[in-house]
Amino acid sequence: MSQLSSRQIWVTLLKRDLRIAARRRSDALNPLLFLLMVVTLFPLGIGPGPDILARIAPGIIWVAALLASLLGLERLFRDDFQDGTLEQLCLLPQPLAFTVTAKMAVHWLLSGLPLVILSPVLALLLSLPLQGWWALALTLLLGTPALSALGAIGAALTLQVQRGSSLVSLILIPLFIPLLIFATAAVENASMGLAVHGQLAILAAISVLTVTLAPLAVAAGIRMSVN
Amino acid sequence: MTQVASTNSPLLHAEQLSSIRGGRVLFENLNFSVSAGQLWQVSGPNGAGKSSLLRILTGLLAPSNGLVSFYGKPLSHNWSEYCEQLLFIGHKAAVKGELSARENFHWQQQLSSTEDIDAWELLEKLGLLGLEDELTARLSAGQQRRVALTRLWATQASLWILDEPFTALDVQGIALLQQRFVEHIQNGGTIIFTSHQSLTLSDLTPEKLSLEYQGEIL
Amino acid sequence: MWRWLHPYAKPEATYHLLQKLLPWFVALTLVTLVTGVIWGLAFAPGDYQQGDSYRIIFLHVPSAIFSMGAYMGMAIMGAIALIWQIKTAEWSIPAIAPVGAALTVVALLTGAIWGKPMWGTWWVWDARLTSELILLFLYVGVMALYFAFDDARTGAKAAAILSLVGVINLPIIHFSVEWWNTLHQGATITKFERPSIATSMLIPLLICLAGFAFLTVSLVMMRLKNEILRHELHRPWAQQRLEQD
Amino acid sequence: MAFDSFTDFVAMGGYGLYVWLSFFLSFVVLAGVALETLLAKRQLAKKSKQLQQRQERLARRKASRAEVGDGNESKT
Repeated sequence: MSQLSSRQIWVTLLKRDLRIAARRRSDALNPLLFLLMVVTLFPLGIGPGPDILARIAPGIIWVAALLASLLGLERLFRDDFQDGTLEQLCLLPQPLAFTVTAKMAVHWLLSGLPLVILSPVLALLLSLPLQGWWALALTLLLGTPALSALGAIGAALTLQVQRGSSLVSLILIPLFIPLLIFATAAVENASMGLAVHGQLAILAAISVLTVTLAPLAVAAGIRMSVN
Repeated sequence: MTQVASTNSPLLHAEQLSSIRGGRVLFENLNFSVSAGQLWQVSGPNGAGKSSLLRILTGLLAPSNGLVSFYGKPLSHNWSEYCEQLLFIGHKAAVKGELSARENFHWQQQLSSTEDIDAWELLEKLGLLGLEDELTARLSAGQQRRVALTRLWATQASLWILDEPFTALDVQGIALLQQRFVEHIQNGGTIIFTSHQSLTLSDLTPEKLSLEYQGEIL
Repeated sequence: MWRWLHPYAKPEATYHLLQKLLPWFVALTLVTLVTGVIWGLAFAPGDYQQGDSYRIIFLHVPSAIFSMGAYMGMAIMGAIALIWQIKTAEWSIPAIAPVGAALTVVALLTGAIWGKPMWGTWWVWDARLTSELILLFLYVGVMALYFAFDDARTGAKAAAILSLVGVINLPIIHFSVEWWNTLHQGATITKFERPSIATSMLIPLLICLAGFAFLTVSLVMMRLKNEILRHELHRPWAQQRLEQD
Repeated sequence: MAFDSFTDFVAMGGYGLYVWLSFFLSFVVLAGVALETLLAKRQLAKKSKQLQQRQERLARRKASRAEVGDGNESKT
């Protein structure tokens, strides 16, 4: 019998969580439907004028995406925490900061990636001009990994707290602000036909920084919660 | 069975171990050594700190005072080797309700790289045949426990730390588990388990560690 | 290893140190703050552009600076608590957070009140004010997290991790808000960024800065003393202490 | 002195409301924190007394049961 490589463990954890998620499709689907409905509310509340809608579309879509990403977060580690799987994750020979990235990746695949895929529909609903479409998709692609990473921190820290979902929002929303600012600015610029490389680069940098550092905080949070 | 080259230091050594939880002293100044090949039974009434002691030994819980060492070194110093040697089943059994018994076992095999073990044979042995595709959440408590205990057959770990492994099991289950204990000890493995009832294990006499309930409130 | 050797002596020693230092800091706070405020209100010359309304600067700038400073301090304590597991560092987080939050509130209030005569409205999405508002949210998050746990040690650990995450994000937030501000309303007069300040105004401002620094430290010390007592309440020395005072 | 009279000082060149309001509110907030800290200390003293009484009760019960070898720290 041989020892497993870290990569194999990572892939195994990813596959197992995807399998479990497949048994509970509504968990992944509900935030997306929520996003779609929130976005639908704005034309109804503001009026269907394409000028105003296109003007506020980046902000609406991103704010709605931030809120939607908060919805499923509480369950990210909670089930594993309650049935003891999280303890076993701590007791794997691989560092916890490494293994939790598998869970973060699952979260992104189930909440971040669908947002990117859904973005053309959202852009269409809010009459975002053509140039805005791809910029929106790109900002979502670059920004959502950071959302998953920050979200994992919030979820790990509030594991021991009963009914922690409102607390998670409280903790995370201030940390989401830079993403919101740069992403909406990029989409706005793109809609006006301006260059967006700068904003996208900053967005990518924030994502890279968050995704590399967040696992440390997540691991510390899980260790603390399992204690 | 992989074994760390034995040195003079015992497998596990607890030194001056104290645990204070929620302002209450569970135990204080606990000293003991566990050598490879031993079977240890930790007993004591409810609230005496059995589970806390086991979790401290696994390194999941930090002791309020004292030190646990593994072959003479503190746990955190060779954490990854320790984890390779360790199998822990807590009272939360880490069985996924959304997965079937077979799937649970399959992922366990994947994570412990013991794919050469025949799943069907083991499921039959544990009386789970016919239930293997049922979601574990729908099984009875005893059956779920059996699913959790499949891990004892799919592991390369030599040190087993088991929290109340016999609860919810029927007579047959207990016999199976005892038989597995004997096998593991005879192969040179080590087992530390808790049980609030005293248990007669055929062929084996466990070392006993009794925890008293201490009402001391800080 | 030493923390195993002196598990009991350490918080007590810290308490006695704080006890000894606190009167000095309170005295320094009173002297500098009273001097600075009276100087700023009565003796510093009026601003040729903003008239006497600028005198709010003597509260606004120091509170804004030390609201950030307190967050840094909290994060440093959080790092110490997580790395060396020093209890006193853990307890200093609930000691610092409310003080920092209060300073942030002061910065926001004075900024808003200052904004009324300058911009004709109580609230403007100015970069500094927005940053302070987000800082207040960060403080609220840390405090809410700390108080959400039944076990104070776990709460302190969670708050420590969050304050570290926050302190890494703080520069990013600050930078993004500044950038956002120039993007959306570059035309607004920036009242806070004065290219040069006359010496006659700078001296009282510096005294006020020192005053707020001493005030922050004094308040934190007072609260930390309480936190130490709270966690050592079952020990005889803490009980004696509380009976004497 | 930047002002000619006390009325001038209070008026703050027409900005009196804003200047004094901001100083007053800042004082209220900061003094509030200090006051809360002092009150918390009083509460702690109260709690400490309760705790001492409980410890004494416990010690008396233990003594009456004549238990030995307790090994805990001495009570005051």
